[in-house]
Amino acid sequence: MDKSVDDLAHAVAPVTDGASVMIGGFGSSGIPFGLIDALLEQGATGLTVISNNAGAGETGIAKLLKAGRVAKVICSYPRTPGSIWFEQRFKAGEVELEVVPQGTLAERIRAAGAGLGGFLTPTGYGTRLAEGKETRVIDGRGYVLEAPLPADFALIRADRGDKWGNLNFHATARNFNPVMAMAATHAIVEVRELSDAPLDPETVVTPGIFVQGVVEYGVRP
Amino acid sequence: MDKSVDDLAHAVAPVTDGASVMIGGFGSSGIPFGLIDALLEQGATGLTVISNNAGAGETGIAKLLKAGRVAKVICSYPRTPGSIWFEQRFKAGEVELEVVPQGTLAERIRAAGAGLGGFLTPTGYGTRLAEGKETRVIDGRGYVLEAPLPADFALIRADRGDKWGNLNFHATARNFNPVMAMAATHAIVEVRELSDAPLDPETVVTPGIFVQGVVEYGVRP
Amino acid sequence: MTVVTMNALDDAQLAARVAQDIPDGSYVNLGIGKPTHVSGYVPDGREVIYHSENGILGVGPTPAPGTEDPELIDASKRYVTAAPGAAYFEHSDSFAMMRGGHIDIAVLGAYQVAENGDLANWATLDETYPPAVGGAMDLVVGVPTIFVMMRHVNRDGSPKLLKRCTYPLTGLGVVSRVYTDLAVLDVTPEGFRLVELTPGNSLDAVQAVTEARILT
Amino acid sequence: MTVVTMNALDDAQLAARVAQDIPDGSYVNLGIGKPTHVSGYVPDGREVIYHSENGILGVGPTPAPGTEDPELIDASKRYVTAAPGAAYFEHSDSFAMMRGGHIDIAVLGAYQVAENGDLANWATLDETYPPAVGGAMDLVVGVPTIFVMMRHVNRDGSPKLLKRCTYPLTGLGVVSRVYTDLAVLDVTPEGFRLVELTPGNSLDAVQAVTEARILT
Repeated sequence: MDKSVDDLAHAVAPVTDGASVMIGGFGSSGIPFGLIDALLEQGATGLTVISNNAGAGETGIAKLLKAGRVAKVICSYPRTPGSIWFEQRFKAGEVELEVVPQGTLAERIRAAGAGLGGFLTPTGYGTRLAEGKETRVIDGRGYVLEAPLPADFALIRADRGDKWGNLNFHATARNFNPVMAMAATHAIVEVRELSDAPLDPETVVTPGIFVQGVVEYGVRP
Repeated sequence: MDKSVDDLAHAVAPVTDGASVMIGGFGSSGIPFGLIDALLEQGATGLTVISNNAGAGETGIAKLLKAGRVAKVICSYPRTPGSIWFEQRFKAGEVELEVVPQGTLAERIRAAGAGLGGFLTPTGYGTRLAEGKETRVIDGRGYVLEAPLPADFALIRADRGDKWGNLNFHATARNFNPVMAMAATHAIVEVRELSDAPLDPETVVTPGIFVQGVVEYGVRP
Repeated sequence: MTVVTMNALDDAQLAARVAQDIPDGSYVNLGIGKPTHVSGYVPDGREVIYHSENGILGVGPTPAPGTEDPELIDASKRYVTAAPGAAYFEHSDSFAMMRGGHIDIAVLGAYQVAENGDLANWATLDETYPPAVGGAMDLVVGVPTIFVMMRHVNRDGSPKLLKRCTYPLTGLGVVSRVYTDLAVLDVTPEGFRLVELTPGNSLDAVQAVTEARILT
Repeated sequence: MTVVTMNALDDAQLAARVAQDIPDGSYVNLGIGKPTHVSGYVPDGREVIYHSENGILGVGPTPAPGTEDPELIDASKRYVTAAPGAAYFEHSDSFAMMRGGHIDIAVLGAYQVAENGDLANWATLDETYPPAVGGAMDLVVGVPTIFVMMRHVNRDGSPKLLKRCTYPLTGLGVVSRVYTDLAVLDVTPEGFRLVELTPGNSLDAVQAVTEARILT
């Protein structure tokens, strides 16, 4: 079993126009900048991007937005300081936005990866974000029925990986990366270091079964 | 913050008659034998035991069944070779049984720990185990609505722990232990080694927030 | 509205006031903005464990210059350290902690708080501005004690403590206590009840800048 | 029922036959009982990664006597080892792999298989015996390819390949292929279709001990 890929360009080659693409990261931590740059180069467009944020400054998701490659963003917090490209595209009506509470976003992604048909969460009950959704009250508490959120691809940033696709992460760079690897049909990972030896099975955070391709990209943000 | 408890007897002291008690382990791995023995000594009775199995031989959960302390078992597989005490109590009508598919059991426990109101799973759809449950068909696939399964207490077996309650596990002894720690109001842990130094934050499997008491119990099964 | 000069706590004083009410051994989530300052004012002898939604329990102090780890940040995207006893985890576990009732206290900022405990802190009525909710809705449903920390009135003098919120809600009936620069108020089944006034202020003066009735 | 002597594979031969159909690089879950033997017969040059529901991906061979780790077992509660590239995880993650479609093939035993792909392998009609389902129901809904491996008939000669199952179901329409000691059959929209007969057996003889019709 060897899931290693030679370079970033080969890793993102399968992404098609109109694909849904999960992108790991929170703030500046755990974002697969190398894969995003390669995706920009590759040219896929009309993408639905699923991520916690909507990019900041001129890097990462902001680059994809600036280049007009993003048709829709599903995220919890598009208003990071410096998210100028998202704001510009949004105000011009060039990008669709679905705002999802952060825990619901993580749980919807996990549900897709875990083969569940949906879940009841108290989050958002009675608020604007529950409008149009099925709700129910159980033991006096209100819940919203939320659907799983899968994706065609996930771009993942990890610290170390092995050729079986096992991954671990550094500090708060885990964030959405493990659930996104679970939920995508094709999860592509940039690792700081591709280990020749298998990772210690006790320290694996994302088992290789959730990973389809892993590429070494030494740069740490 | 110091969650360490001096001995097993103090650790299980809060368990009351009629309580629901989750017990970690699968087969012979990851079972908190020390805490179960202490609970037997402590005397609590009328318990609802939530575990994957229903004990085997004369140890662990089988001891509680033999002593007549168990009113109900919620598990996926009560038919382990040597589960003679469960079979005896069951055939005599002395213990109630709820059989739950194993993945649904794990997910119901996690849902309780994660504050969800339930979830839709394809598991068991159309079978006897879905009888009386709400179902629905989504995109041609049948799902069963399953409820969260919380407990008053959890008895957990871990490998190493620290005084903040952080835990890691050895090999396949993780099994149900991490989700049960999440789902119980009061999670009690026996660890092989209580570390003076904090565990490495990268290798913590169960963060201390899910743990209420941790006691050193050097014996490895 | 009559302009009244009142004694107002500055941000540091307000953070210190909130910190007084966080018991030893609590698990606490601090929202973005003013609440992040609370961790600097924990009274001696108390250990408080801070949760940050991006996957760390046991957020430690700001790192010394030059020692920052770009992959070790908090929910405000500031560089942090890991305190002794810390743990890292992924997002679905992090929100299980929040939604599942494992965190004791959350301290949040707010646009508006209503006397029934409703909270509005994620969106205004300006539809041209992209809405951003983050983790606020998960926190308020899951954490049993929600402290709000905010200025008592808006910059234009309009009240933030209302009979009913006019902005989109974050959660219904979720706020436990409100700390403002002018007063501390509990949310009770009857409405806002005064806990204390910032020294030097009169109840009448504070009531005058509060839409909802303040019970005593 | 006519007694016919047929050529029947023994358990080892049956395991070897199933192993032929598991492609290189597959993620495979082996059920308790006969299926656990399949791992011993992987053809040279193929790497197959075995998942065990109790929290290991990359189950390796049985440990040498004296080197057993009591906390490293498989779903059958037998001592195992960890193969290179293995990972440990907890139960909700383990069943996410199963239910979420990440495992390619599961090999299961069965009491009965029906021509519509229904599987019965967890409970009989004996109500005095406590039912035990384990992970079978999760596997059959989540794993796209379900191989059943069993004797063609019961000890009393009664058929196990039926028009409709009479025992409680594990899953509806889930079986892909059945490997018995007498034949290999695919489940198709039309019913059981013969893939191959154990050498020396005639279709008529196998049909005679099969309740459902065997298509060719």
